[in-house]
Amino acid sequence: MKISKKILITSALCLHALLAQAAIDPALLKPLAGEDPDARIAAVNQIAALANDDALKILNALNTDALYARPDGTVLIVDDTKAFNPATDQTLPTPDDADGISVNNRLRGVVEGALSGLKLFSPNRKLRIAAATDLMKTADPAQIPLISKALHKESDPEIQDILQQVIATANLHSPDAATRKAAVQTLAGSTNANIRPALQNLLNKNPDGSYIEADPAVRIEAVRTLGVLDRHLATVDFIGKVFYGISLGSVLLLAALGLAITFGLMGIINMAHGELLMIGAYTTYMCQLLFRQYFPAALDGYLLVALPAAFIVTAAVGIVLERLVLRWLYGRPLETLLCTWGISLILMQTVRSIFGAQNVEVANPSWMSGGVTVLGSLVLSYNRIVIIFFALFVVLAVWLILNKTRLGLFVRAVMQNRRMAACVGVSTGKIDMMTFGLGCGIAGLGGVALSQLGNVGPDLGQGYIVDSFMVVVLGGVGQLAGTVIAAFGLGEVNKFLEPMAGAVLAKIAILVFIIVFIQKRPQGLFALKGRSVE
Amino acid sequence: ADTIKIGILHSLSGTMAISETSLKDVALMTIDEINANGGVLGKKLEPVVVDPASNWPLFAEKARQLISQDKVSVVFGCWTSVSRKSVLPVFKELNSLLFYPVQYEGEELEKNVFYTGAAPNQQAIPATEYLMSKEGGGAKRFVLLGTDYVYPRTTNKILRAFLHSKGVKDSDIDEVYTPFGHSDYQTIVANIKKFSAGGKTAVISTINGDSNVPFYKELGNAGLKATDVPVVAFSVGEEELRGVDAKPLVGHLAAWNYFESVKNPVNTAFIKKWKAYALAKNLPNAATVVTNDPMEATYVGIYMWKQAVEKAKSTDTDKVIAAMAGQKFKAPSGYELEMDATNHHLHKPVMIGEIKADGQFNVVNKTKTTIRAQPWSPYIPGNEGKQKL
Amino acid sequence: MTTASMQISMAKTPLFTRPAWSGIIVCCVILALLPILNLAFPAGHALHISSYTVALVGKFMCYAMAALALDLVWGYTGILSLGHGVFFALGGYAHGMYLMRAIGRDGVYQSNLPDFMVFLDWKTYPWFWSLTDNFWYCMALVVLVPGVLAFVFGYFAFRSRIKGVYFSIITQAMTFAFMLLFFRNNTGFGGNNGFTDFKRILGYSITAPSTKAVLYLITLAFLLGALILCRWIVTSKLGRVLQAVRDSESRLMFIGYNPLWFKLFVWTLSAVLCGIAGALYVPQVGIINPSEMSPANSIEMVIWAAVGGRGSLVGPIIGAFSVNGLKSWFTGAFPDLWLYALGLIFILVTLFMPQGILGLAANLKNKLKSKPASQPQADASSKEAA
Amino acid sequence: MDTTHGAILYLENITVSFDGFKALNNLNLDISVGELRCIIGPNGAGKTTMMDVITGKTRPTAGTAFFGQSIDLTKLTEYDIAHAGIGRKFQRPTVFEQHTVFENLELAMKMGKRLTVRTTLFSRLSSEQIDKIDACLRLIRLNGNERRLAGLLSHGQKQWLEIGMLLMQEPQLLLLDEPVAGMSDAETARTAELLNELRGKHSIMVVEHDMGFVAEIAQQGKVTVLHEGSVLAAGKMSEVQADERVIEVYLGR
Amino acid sequence: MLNVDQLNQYYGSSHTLRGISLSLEKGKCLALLGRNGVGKTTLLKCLMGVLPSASGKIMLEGRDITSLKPHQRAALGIAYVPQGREIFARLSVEENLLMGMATKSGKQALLIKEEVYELFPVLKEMLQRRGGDLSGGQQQQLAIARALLAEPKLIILDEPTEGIQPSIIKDIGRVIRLLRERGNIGILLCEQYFDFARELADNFVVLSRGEVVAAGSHESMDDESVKRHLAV
Ligand SMILES: Nc1ncnc2c1ncn2[C@@H]1O[C@H](COP(=O)(O)OP(=O)(O)OP(=O)(O)O)[C@@H](O)[C@H]1O
Ligand SMILES: Nc1ncnc2c1ncn2[C@@H]1O[C@H](COP(=O)(O)OP(=O)(O)OP(=O)(O)O)[C@@H](O)[C@H]1O
Ligand SMILES: [Mg+2]
Ligand SMILES: [Mg+2]
Repeated sequence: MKISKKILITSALCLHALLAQAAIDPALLKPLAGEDPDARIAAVNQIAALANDDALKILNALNTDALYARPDGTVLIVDDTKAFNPATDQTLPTPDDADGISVNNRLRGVVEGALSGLKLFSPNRKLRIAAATDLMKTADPAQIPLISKALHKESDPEIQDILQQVIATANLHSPDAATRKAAVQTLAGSTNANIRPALQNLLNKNPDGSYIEADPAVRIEAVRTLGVLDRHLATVDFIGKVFYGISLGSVLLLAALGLAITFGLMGIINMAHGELLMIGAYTTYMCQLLFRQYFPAALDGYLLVALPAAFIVTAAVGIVLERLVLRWLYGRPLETLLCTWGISLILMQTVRSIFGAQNVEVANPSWMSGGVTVLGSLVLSYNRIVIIFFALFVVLAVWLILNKTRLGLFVRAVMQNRRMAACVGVSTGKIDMMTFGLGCGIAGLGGVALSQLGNVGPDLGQGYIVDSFMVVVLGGVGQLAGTVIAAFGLGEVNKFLEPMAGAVLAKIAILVFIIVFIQKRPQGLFALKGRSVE
Repeated sequence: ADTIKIGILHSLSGTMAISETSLKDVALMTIDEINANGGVLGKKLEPVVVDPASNWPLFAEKARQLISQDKVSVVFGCWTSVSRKSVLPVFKELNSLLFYPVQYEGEELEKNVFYTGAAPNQQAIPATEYLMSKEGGGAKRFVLLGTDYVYPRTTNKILRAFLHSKGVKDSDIDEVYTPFGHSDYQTIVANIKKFSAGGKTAVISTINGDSNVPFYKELGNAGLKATDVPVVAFSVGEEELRGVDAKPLVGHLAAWNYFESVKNPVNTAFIKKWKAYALAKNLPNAATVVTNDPMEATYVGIYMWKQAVEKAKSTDTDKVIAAMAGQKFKAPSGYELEMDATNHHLHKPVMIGEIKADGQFNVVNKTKTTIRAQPWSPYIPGNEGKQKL
Repeated sequence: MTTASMQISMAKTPLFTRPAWSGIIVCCVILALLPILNLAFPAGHALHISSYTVALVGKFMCYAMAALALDLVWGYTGILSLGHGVFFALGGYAHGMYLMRAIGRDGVYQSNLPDFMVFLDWKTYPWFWSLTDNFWYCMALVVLVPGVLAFVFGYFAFRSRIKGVYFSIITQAMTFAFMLLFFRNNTGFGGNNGFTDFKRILGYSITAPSTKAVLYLITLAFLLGALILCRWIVTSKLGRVLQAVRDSESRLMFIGYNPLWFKLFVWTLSAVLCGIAGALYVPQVGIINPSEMSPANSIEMVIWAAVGGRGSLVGPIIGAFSVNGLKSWFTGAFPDLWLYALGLIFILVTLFMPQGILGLAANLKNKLKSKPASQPQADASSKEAA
Repeated sequence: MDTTHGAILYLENITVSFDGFKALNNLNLDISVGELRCIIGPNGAGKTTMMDVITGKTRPTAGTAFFGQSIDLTKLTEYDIAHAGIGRKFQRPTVFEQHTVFENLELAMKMGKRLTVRTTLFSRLSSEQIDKIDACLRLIRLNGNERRLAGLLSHGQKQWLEIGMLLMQEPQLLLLDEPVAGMSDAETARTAELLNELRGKHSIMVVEHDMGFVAEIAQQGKVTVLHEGSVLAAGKMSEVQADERVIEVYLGR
Repeated sequence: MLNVDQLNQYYGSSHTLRGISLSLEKGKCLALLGRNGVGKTTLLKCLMGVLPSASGKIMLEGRDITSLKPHQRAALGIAYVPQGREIFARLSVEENLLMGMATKSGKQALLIKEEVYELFPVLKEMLQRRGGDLSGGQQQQLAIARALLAEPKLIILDEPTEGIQPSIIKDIGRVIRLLRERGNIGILLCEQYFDFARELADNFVVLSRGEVVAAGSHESMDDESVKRHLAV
């Protein structure tokens, strides 16, 4: 790590003097292809010190596995079929004997460090922020001159702030007590959890009983700053839990919503519900494959196509099942359990025969990868945020369909009294088909969401079926609002219990909670009261 | 009979199918290959495939069926420890042979079983040593993250003892467990992040099966990169990575005794055969099949058994067991593996790989020679001197 | 005469007719002969029954008993339990504790403690293992543990008037919670590996053919006993009260019955029977572990009962035998395709045999008896009644 | 049971409100031992709700309900109330549809003991009891149908069966909610006869809309008119029928 | 408009309707009489298509509807007030009424006619209450209102007065008379309340054990022979 920092300084200092194209000495490159780790690191540092375009290219290539070497030690930057030789500045077709240079974490760390040092002066604001944040991790007094320099040039207040904190963190180790004290004070405004250990360290004692921080004034300041920081962190922690709970809740909700229709409304104990989720997820996979194959440029948009596709595919599967099998079983709810269990076995095995027993790969589109850091240390990942909003959107749509349309009225009427609905002129067969199709289609949408969080395999549904039933029942069968509240409630309870009890006991506690809760409300959260229930 | 029957006892349905199906296919491929080269003792091998459906009592039933109804000479199968524990009494009672191809927690040694996967000292400990080394990032703090069942618990117990012996304090070790099928890692990842503020941290993951994908996805989205907090896993291999978008995982590690990316002629041939077989048999996703450690272990196991049968000139269980001792085989890992003369485990090399964006591994460290298995971990008290049958 | 003819066709048929009884007796005799044939004739003899078959049938009988227990609560009282696996497993664990103790020092660590405790560093048995080296104490546990759990759980649930799917789901939550609990190594029951590698029972080697035969015959006796017990209950007035609970619990209250105790009685009894089935299962199968408590296992039990025909006592037994028999056969014969076959059978059974296998048999018999009277309306009217 | 004050049922200031809607509003009513009381009143007046309160199905929001001097009905469960001696026929016939007619009657039959698991498990019908059921079957004219499932009966037959069950229960107080709805005139007359026979032996409360029937069974007894949850009028049938308010809200012109 | 010819129906092996024939003209009211359990409800269900008929023919305005499904018959203009009300218990009263117009389309299907509220004022007060919470008589009113809203050509009423207070029975009687007078609707009324039926019916049919044992016009309804069939 030491070397890398020195390089950082030198490289940064040289950066504004980016020299004109100068081919890199092959002797400098050769160790990169070698076996000796220390030599490679040294080479990276030397290359970084060049601080020119080629150096940047090479480091970037190294970081993205695009740097190749030939058996004779020639190093090439390979882009598909073309290879750029930094030693000669020539671009040639990739030779057959070129082999990728492997990078391990240590080397990658060095490369990234070098790159972020270079980036601190980049014109791109995002890159600068990232580089400054990166520096926070390694804040070291040796870096202070460099950072001060960057700070001097920096006009963006946000980045200035970060850099100031980096300096302050580094100054905690300053030999001058006043500087240390000032540093501690500066950090009082920080929201970064990472500085906590360093502050805490000031209060620790040496083995001989003396304080590590000799100056009591600094210690008092440290206690105060720690207090501020801890309060902030506690808030962040709380908000984090709330967010995680909502996020888990929205997953549960999406998993359960289709079931709330097929089971809650139609009374079909749909054990194949999980498999419908799975089909939705596999449809997403197929869409992604198609995009990869035919529209690689628009790959990020595959999800938008996957949503309608999954809805249509699962709804179609549902309609087929309903017409072929389930329509004979209305009024015999318990038989539907047996039947859909059989269907679930068949669907699973079908997927296994077509796609194999292994999971398939569904990648988050780039706009759903990563996350946004809020309040200093809380990362909210994009995919979770998207899914929360998606869940709310789907709920709203379902609610509108069921409560504000004539179709919804017919659906509810048929589910309550099939024979009478037919007598007033509702084609019950059609309504059954559409309702089941809708429920299944919504399960398919749930599957799309799940594919963004977990694995996509033939067993996907099995992991969600029990939870889905719990959510629907806890909310009160046939009560959409209940399902929503139950899902978010379970999510929150889970996420607040987990840090206390660990994931396993939290899960057990949740189950016990459900059992106890149902004692209090034997018809679920949103029980109907009165005569109409009988 | 003019054929020798071989039982294949891997789940083709249920939760374990995801891992075990390809082992069945590799076994069939190997048998085909042996048959094409004249079989064993002049007889063709005849595979008998059954599906124990990830159901442990069914494993015992199927084992009994294979041995007593189908009269197989040997069985290749099982993945989870509990499935092995479930069939053990049957193999003992009927005195038959099982080859078990998967890494496991050790603490077992049975006359009727040959273990061709890794014992903890052939996987977990070298991996931890690597993480602590300069090359591996010099980790000082460790999160031991696992699914709550026997293998992770035992492995972590061994690891904790090992870490203690290396001077790591309990306050620098965090042991976290999740239930089976856990899929929400938000809290855990947030906690890892918090924990890692206290010094260079590495995660040693014994998360089982399907839970890996959500864990890695969460990790990637939370912005924890391998250069910050490397994760080393003992049950993530090439096959598992087929189902993950590997780009966010680049740099995380796995420890095995074999990687597909190992370069040597035996491996090249092995991979080629496997790809050709997958295409010929029209396996699902045949175009993208990969090889992995348990597949290699299955392959090695079948060949070693063949050699032993030829040496013993019989398929009689006791004779084959005797002949197995010291069998050697040039394995796709590039090493000559040897069946230990006394403890029924293979001497294996240990390799550490970093995940690459294409789902393959970049082997960053491997032992010079093969290592003898210690099924009874010296880190568990009371195990001293318990290395033989 | 209209009314008279109605009376015959629509009256309830008695639970077991005379031929049914003779069928049951014949089945029992045949089942009892299996292990005897296994011991009496050497392998290869025409009359030899393989020990594999005997072991298989022994296992099925345990399943059948569980299905029977489930039928008592589901078929007759309308309480659908999706958590009977937990009672089965607890019975099994209770017996398993004894079997583990009976291993003595023959485990791999040659310790007094079971192997899993040794490598978890436990020095002594936790309190709930005390006295488990006594066979009879464990047998009492087999009955008491599932019984008490069911009683307590049922008492609160029935007192709160939890019904229908709400009840089903909390039983599912219960079994799921137990599964997670037993998965933990620290719970003290061997984690996910559970108990295995038993050596002896009451001093007899557990792998000896004669021990197995005896276990088998005991299982058969218990199954028959349970069947007779259940029949006695459902044909008594209590049985009719239970059915009334199923059909209209509230109406029953208005004529002075407190459904709580009736439900609690069958529920607990059913759990106990299930526990006994589990206890008989463990020594025959050689392993008990928490996967028995997985929700899917409990659902499978329900499926045996449904396939055989619920509310008929023998139906679930037939169902357990046929579903498991098919599963055993399919998994060996068509390892890649068996799920299709099994799934299809479940679908066909529901579509074409609403009353399960037993119902189909009864229907066929009726058809043969009264050919001219068979009308297309039969179907419609039955729907109407439902 | 303590009926020293002559009344078997007291309802005092009973109010039942459903989300603000008062189905019963300060209702006061009492019935003496052996009395046959007819209750009439418009649809939705709260007649059925009142029976729900008496039988424990609905808990009143306010007010007290006593059976005899000492039994507080608002504290008891449905089965305790039934056991204490109140039997009820519902407005919509409710019988055990999956049981035969005979079994329906058997289940309802008064056993003298509390109906527990043990007593039912070991109970065997004595020949007297069978005779009793037989007699009842003839009374409700379902003899010949005793082995049919109750669910297969027609609407009117179910009404009769439910009356039969009530009789088997031998309660001290019978609550009959529209016993002759769906019965033909001739059958209505028979039911009236039956009730007249029971008069005096049991206390009876009858709710009906069939004025002819009410007139026949009320004879000189008291008729109570409920309206909007409380008593609108009470008195002899002839008085009530002449009451302007009753004509206005109930009988019509 | 409605012609039933030799209709037979079985429950399992019991012959419930035995060769029933009857006919009803437009603008007329036909009363269906009979003791409990003779098959009146069964016949009406067959007409509505809820139960299949084994043999025989049902014609509506010259069209054979024997094999049509209930919702197709409803679309052809049959409305049904079943015995036991069959309210959609968890729909609000308003939604129940809207269901009555399920065969209509567009705006028409959303507008509940004031007429209905005039006839049954309680319904208006209780529009937002759940159907199942209503009292028995209120439910019966709701069921009748629901059928009227369909503006049918043929209305089938199964004991419509059951559980209804006398003043409203009178109102119902008035409505039926009104409908009859309009002349464009056929009314099939199954009724135990003899006086009520006699007042309204143009013709009558008496069933006994699934057979038509007497039939005739309004005048002959009081005949001894008819009364005998109705007596116990
Ligand atoms: N659960 C409930 N929620 C809301 N309103 C209710 C509920 N139960 C009853 N009601 C209302 O209370 C009033 C009284 O109903 P009740 O059934 O007691 O009337 P009733 O006198 O029996 O009438 P009917 O003669 O029509 O049977 C009715 O207006 C009914 O709509
Ligand atoms: N689902 C059914 N299955 C078998 N028999 C039935 C069924 N429903 C009714 N029955 C029988 O058919 C006969 C006719 O019944 P239906 O309901 O048509 O009588 P109803 O004339 O309407 O009598 P009520 O005046 O009592 O309503 C009755 O004897 C009845 O027991
Ligand atoms: Mg009423
Ligand atoms: Mg009728």
